[in-house]
Amino acid sequence: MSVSALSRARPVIRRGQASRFPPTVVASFAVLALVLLWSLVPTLFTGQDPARGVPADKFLGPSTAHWFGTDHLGRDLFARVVHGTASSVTSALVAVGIGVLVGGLIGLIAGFVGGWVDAVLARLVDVLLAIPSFLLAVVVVSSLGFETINAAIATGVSAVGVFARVMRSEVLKTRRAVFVEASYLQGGSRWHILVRHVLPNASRSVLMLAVLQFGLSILIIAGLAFLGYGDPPPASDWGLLISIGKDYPLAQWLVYAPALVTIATVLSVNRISRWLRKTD
Amino acid sequence: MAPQDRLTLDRVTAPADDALLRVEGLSVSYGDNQVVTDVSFGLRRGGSLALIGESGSGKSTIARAVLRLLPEGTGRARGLVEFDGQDVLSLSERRFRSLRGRRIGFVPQDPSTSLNPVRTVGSQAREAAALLDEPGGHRELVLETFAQVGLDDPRRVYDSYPHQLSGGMLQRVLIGLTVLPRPALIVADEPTSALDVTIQKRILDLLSDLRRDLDISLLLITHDLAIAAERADTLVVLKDGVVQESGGTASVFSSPSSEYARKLHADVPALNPDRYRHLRERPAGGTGERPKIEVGGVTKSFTVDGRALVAVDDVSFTVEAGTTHALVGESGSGKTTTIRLLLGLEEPDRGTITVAGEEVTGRSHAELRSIRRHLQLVYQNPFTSLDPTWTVKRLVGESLDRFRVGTRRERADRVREALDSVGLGENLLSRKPGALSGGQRQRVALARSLVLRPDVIVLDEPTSALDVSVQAGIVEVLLSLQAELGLTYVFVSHDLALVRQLAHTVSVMHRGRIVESGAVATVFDDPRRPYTRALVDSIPVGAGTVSGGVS
Amino acid sequence: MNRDYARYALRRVLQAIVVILLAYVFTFVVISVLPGDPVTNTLRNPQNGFTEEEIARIVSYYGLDRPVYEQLWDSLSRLLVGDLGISLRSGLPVGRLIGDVLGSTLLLAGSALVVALVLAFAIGFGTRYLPKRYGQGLLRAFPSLFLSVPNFVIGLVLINVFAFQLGLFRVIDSEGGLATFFAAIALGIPVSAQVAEVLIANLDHEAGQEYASVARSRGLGQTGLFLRHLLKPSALPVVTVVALTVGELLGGAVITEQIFGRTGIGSLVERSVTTQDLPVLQAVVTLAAVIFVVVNLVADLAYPLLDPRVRLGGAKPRDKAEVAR
Amino acid sequence: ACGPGVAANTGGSGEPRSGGDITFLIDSLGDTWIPNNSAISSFQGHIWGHLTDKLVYVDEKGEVSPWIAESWEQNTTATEFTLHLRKGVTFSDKTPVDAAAVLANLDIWAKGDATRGINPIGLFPKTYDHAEVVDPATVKVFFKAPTLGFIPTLGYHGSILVSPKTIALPAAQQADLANDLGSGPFVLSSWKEGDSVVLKKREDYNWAPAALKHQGAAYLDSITYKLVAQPSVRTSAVQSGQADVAYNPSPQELKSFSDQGFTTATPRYLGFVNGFAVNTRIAPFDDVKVRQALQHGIDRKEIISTVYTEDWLAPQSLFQSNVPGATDHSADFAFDAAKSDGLLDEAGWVKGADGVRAKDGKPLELMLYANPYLATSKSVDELIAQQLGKIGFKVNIQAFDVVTYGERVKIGSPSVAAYEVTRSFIDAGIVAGVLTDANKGENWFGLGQTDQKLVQLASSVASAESVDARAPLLDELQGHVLQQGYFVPLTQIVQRIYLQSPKLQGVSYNGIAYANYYAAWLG
Ligand SMILES: Nc1ncnc2c1ncn2[C@@H]1O[C@H](COP(=O)(O)OP(=O)(O)OP(=O)(O)O)[C@@H](O)[C@H]1O
Ligand SMILES: Nc1ncnc2c1ncn2[C@@H]1O[C@H](COP(=O)(O)OP(=O)(O)OP(=O)(O)O)[C@@H](O)[C@H]1O
Ligand SMILES: [Mg+2]
Ligand SMILES: [Mg+2]
Repeated sequence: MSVSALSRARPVIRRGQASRFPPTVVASFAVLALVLLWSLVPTLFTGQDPARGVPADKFLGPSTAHWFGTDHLGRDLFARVVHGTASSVTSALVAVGIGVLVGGLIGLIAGFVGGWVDAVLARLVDVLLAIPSFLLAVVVVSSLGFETINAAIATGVSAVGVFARVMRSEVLKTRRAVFVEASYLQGGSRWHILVRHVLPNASRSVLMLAVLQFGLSILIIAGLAFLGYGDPPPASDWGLLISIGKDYPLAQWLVYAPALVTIATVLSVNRISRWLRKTD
Repeated sequence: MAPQDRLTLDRVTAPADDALLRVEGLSVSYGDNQVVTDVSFGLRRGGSLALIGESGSGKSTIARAVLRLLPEGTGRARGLVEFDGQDVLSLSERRFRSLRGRRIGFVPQDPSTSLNPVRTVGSQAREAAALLDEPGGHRELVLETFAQVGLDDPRRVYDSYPHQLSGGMLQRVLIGLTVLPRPALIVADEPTSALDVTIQKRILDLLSDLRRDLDISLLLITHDLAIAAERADTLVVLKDGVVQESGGTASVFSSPSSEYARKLHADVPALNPDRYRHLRERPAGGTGERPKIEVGGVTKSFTVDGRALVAVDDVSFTVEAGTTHALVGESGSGKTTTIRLLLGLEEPDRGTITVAGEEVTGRSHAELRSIRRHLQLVYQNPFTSLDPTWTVKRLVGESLDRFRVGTRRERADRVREALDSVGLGENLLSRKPGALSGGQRQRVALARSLVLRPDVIVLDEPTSALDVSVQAGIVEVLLSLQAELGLTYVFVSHDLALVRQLAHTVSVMHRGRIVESGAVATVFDDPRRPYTRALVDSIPVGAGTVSGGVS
Repeated sequence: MNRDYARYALRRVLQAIVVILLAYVFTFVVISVLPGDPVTNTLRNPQNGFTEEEIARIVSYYGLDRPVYEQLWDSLSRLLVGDLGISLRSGLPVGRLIGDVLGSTLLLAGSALVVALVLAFAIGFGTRYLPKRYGQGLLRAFPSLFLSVPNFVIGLVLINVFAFQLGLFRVIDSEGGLATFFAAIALGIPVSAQVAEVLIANLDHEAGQEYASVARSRGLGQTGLFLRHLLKPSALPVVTVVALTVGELLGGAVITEQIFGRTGIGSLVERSVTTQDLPVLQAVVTLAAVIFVVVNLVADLAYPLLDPRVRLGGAKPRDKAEVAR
Repeated sequence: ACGPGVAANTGGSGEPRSGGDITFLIDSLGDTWIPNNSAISSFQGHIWGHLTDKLVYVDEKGEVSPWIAESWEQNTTATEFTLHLRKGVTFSDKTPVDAAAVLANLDIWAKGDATRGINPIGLFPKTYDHAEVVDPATVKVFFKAPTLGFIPTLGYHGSILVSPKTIALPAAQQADLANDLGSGPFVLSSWKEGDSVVLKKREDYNWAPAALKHQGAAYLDSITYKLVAQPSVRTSAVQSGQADVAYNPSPQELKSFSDQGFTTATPRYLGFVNGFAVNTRIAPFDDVKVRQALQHGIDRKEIISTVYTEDWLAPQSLFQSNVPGATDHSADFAFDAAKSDGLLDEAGWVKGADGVRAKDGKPLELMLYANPYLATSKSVDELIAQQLGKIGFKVNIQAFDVVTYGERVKIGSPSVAAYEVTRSFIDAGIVAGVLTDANKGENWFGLGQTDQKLVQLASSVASAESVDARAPLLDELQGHVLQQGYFVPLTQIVQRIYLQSPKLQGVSYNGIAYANYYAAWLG
């Protein structure tokens, strides 16, 4: 037994570290807070109607009246971005939720039950992993139909494999942990150990992955929207906005404004995920 | 061994002009966190100096400051570090590099992580040989050095990857690499604490011999006062990055002037074999009764890489109620496997085990469960044996909840009681393990095993991950609980000095077999087997020469 | 060791075959959930004004009127003799369709991988070399940034700037050198982020290892340390990560190929998906799975040979790569 | 040579000259190259138009003129036609385009070959009985009933003449464009599925239709059709000089391109205007007042100025105005929101607080299915949603991919109240087969044969034996359909939009709006 391994694991009792938020993390939280508010109370941020515009005012560049300019039907792009937030955010959440729940459950059962159950589930997960996730998403969404929610489901399905694998390896790791054996010696049943020890410990990495996956899902769903798998008009998810905007190269802001909002959001999510990983 | 060293013990600290290394007012901080404050000491040419202190006291930090290996960006050193008349801290990186390796060598603590795992030992050794500026023949030079540090098959070592060698061999390699360029100073940071007891002594002897033969000065870092006293002529005692005391070994050792040094001295088991005699030697109760634990002819083998490996081979011993039985032996000798069999965590291939008259082997899960109420285990490593997501309260109370003992209130009371008995306050109840020190964690683990009021507790190296002073605290708790509640302990350790302090009877294990057993005093004072003798010999003897004055 | 390795290799190969067959069935099931196929669709277009009887005859020519499980069984048994069937959309043999485009996608994915590796190693090297306070922080933010930009935005910007503003390449000549290079950048950037993240994490981890300090204490400088000690152990897990990103490269090709006007597996998928051209989709998705599985199989089988620490078990390298995700 | 909607070719500098290669960026190359199966695709027609010839030429005004058929006769009841073929015409493998070849083509167009997976071509008269070779240059065609539309149909984009050798091949081989031999002014140089088709000129070509005003080989050496899916990439490539023609740019950007000196062309095909066929079986559209409110509630000017340009024309009837026989009925559906409001009030639909009208607790709802074949359809539908919203409709929009659209959005389906029509034809006689369910008609309005007047008008149009006799019937039919609110016209449709380099001149457009580069040259 190497003593050094232990001394390295010595508890670094963090002094005052909780209060030390790097400025970029603060900024990321601010961005996410704004995005959250946009999705909950869009009307607080814009008085304009995202679906109805003044056709005569089409293709106006960004100005004080229209922060992000207007689109091909004279609608205020900022209003469309703000009102599209809820759909973008919830669809990413749905995708992550499917990944976490389905993938997590598969990984949990595979890791904890083991044996042939594990072998069967492992092949299933291998299949999900082997099909490139974007291809999988495209195939699934095409069989479900053109809707943002379907794109979200497809994205979630394509993430199931990753979650299952992480969950399984975490469960296996935790199951072999000394403290699990200790609990067994304390009279803990399998169920008790699964629910009280294995799950909470294993879910940490899964949650961190979930944060990362949230950002990734926004991008994948936007990618699907780019290919045309999004809600019908007048929906204004960010991906749809970029996808519509790209057809009007003379009005570049139609692409750049929603793209920047998307990038800022995903960047913030990634920053926070990295920060969580570090502080853990 | 090495009698010259002992003769030089009383030499006074070197005069300044003869100093090879001079540290003056050194302070080191990591970020805003200052961990070493105003440290000064000097090491004369050819001399040896030991830095001692508990974990986290800043010993390694000082070593790194001297070697300028502090982590870039965060670590910052102020003050004066003078090597051979040159101010080390103000040298440019390029100028200092010519000193590193060539003039100042470094022997790290854990040999298993100190060589690049994906390169062969030889290829890394050639890097050291290249420092000698002698053209060609690096390979021969390396092989020669390997032979010099006592490696039996230098060629095999040369072609091996680090993971293919044992810890002792790796440490020899590292020492070889360090002495190869003939440095003037070797900094050794706990060079043996990751190794087996029997190997520790051999490595320290090797260092001493090389030092003498090659006239190298030694800056030795250790947390073991006994080792320091044996191997160094000057001692510097550190606590929280501040020097508590320094001076010639004899004076610091025999008449420590600071409170801390005195306590340090008292806590080292090797220096105080009889410290707990009063607690241990109570009227031996229960003679004539059936022994609490009976292990008879137990054998267990594992299949490793297709081959059978007999981890425990025909092991038998008995433990009387209210006494402590120790299992000692080097790493891999089968100690842990034996106690896992005892707890019913593994099924033996052969043999019987009874605890309090009940057969452990061949029982169902439910039956085992009832036995376990009387039989608890404390693990070696408190950093892995406590669920990091649980609070202390839940951790300690888990078995009460599982066995549905009493009402909610009674359970809470018993948790508090158990924590109290291991010397922990209620203020820790809602903390998670991450917010506890190692000693506190091991006490929590102990409280967890006590809360069901078992009569047998099995302890697997419960203090090997802890500092001596923390260890002393735990040992004291263990012994007073035994005296109070009449508990029976099975105590696994490789630290013979510790075993001598607290056990009544002992079994010495070697390659899965018990080679010798009996009362502690008998086995230790008059070892019959050479293996036992080697184990006993490896207890640092620095104690023997000077401790007389203390006790 | 050798017999163990052989057994391990055999097991992995068998698993891979099972996975590929399952992927084939899986795709079939997913696609046939929704009724509809290109043949019937064309026939039913009211503009054609075909009669039911005319439609039924053609549909039965393609065997589309038979139960799903029979169709699956047929296509599976054809697959086993190497026949991928006929595209319902174009009427061309699926094997030929794929053969026509595979080279282009492999070229694109290969170039993207090279771009990604060069970028990632440049970033990794930079984080070791640039002084802490200067470019390093920025450099470390690169992977995050790369991972946050939708790759179609990268593609649109690259085309706009390099093809139309600067005229460096022609979109018409989509398979040309520079056109491929820029498409590879668009596809490679998100991948480079993943590789760079793992590389940086490993470099940091290795640099913090005891052996790095010990090597420095032997007088090694920064460059020596990086090249001799840090690079190999940090780069080894990259093998696994790179194998895992193959999926990303093939999947990302759908969008990249569309933007850069290339033909390839991606654009074939896109066309087949919108027309529900089952035989092609099945073949392409299975092919992607085969590529992924084979590449990962090779990586997993090679890893124990590359990294002396890993004995067997197979799980090791993946776990290491997990850091990235 | 610019017809309606085609912006004048600038300059017209100098004489045509030979040589040069052009690149045509297209958004899709369609699905299959099996000649018959690709007949209705809007993409392959570009390539077929250069690889193959047709028996007759139909220009953008719908006028039919001779091509491979030098002349033709028909009997008085329009059931027998005699085609006299031009001599010396050969397929690219030098085999003659003779009566036997034409017969083989007519048969496969009409019947297809189900045993080999070959479809019949759409819209080929179902009344076809058989054809006979009279002599190597004469074919006689027999119909079971009067078929006035036969001759114009021969100029339709599906009626391409391919070599009998090609026709004899199985589907999988016909699907390889290299096996599809025609007699056109260009031959295949190379092709790559889903990527590009390269055509090179045929030096010995010498049988162009007189209407194209050029004989002999084409001026251009080659035409490259290259698939570029992104509209903005197509236009930017032409703008930056990397390509010569971009197909289907976004209409809203056309103006800025022509301002920059580029040529834009928006030829209109012969056919129905873009509009909705209303299913009268679905409430509340069973009420004529609601249908009329729909017609008057749509501001076509706003659609044209917002989504299109002034090159688009407001509809005058349910036919494009270049269709022979189309007459002006625009007053019947002119935009008048007040009138719509009045009609809805009369019909008992009451406006609620949210501006949506309701009756018996049911809101006045309309679902529009965006047409996947028309890039601007979503924008138009969004605009219509706004406009109808003002008069109290609640309009939802649904979008599907091509296949799903085909599955879900069918004429007469109980969920599709307004079916968006985008359909070209060569002869207005087609209406007889779509408006009612008589003779297995498509029954666009869900009327069956309940509207006696419609049934009677349609059948007399179908059985008319001469164009002149048919004209007044057609006029009356258009009036009836529009007055009853069965059909809601939106705009005259331009399904093919071209943005091209000013250097490219002499381009012509046929009756189905395909650009023909046979007589084009680079200036
Ligand atoms: N890289 C680092 N960054 C920040 N703090 C550090 C770092 N290394 C050590 N410390 C802190 O500095 C203090 C002194 O550590 P150091 O390693 O010098 O102690 P030590 O006496 O060598 O302990 P041990 O006996 O456990 O090796 C400790 O509190 C430790 O947590
Ligand atoms: N589950 C197992 N499977 C295979 N081999 C095992 C297993 N457990 C122990 N062994 C082997 O049995 C031998 C005895 O191991 P054991 O852990 O009992 O030694 P130990 O005396 O406790 O050593 P240490 O002081 O290092 O803890 C070792 O060689 C070990 O590798
Ligand atoms: Mg240390
Ligand atoms: Mg052990």
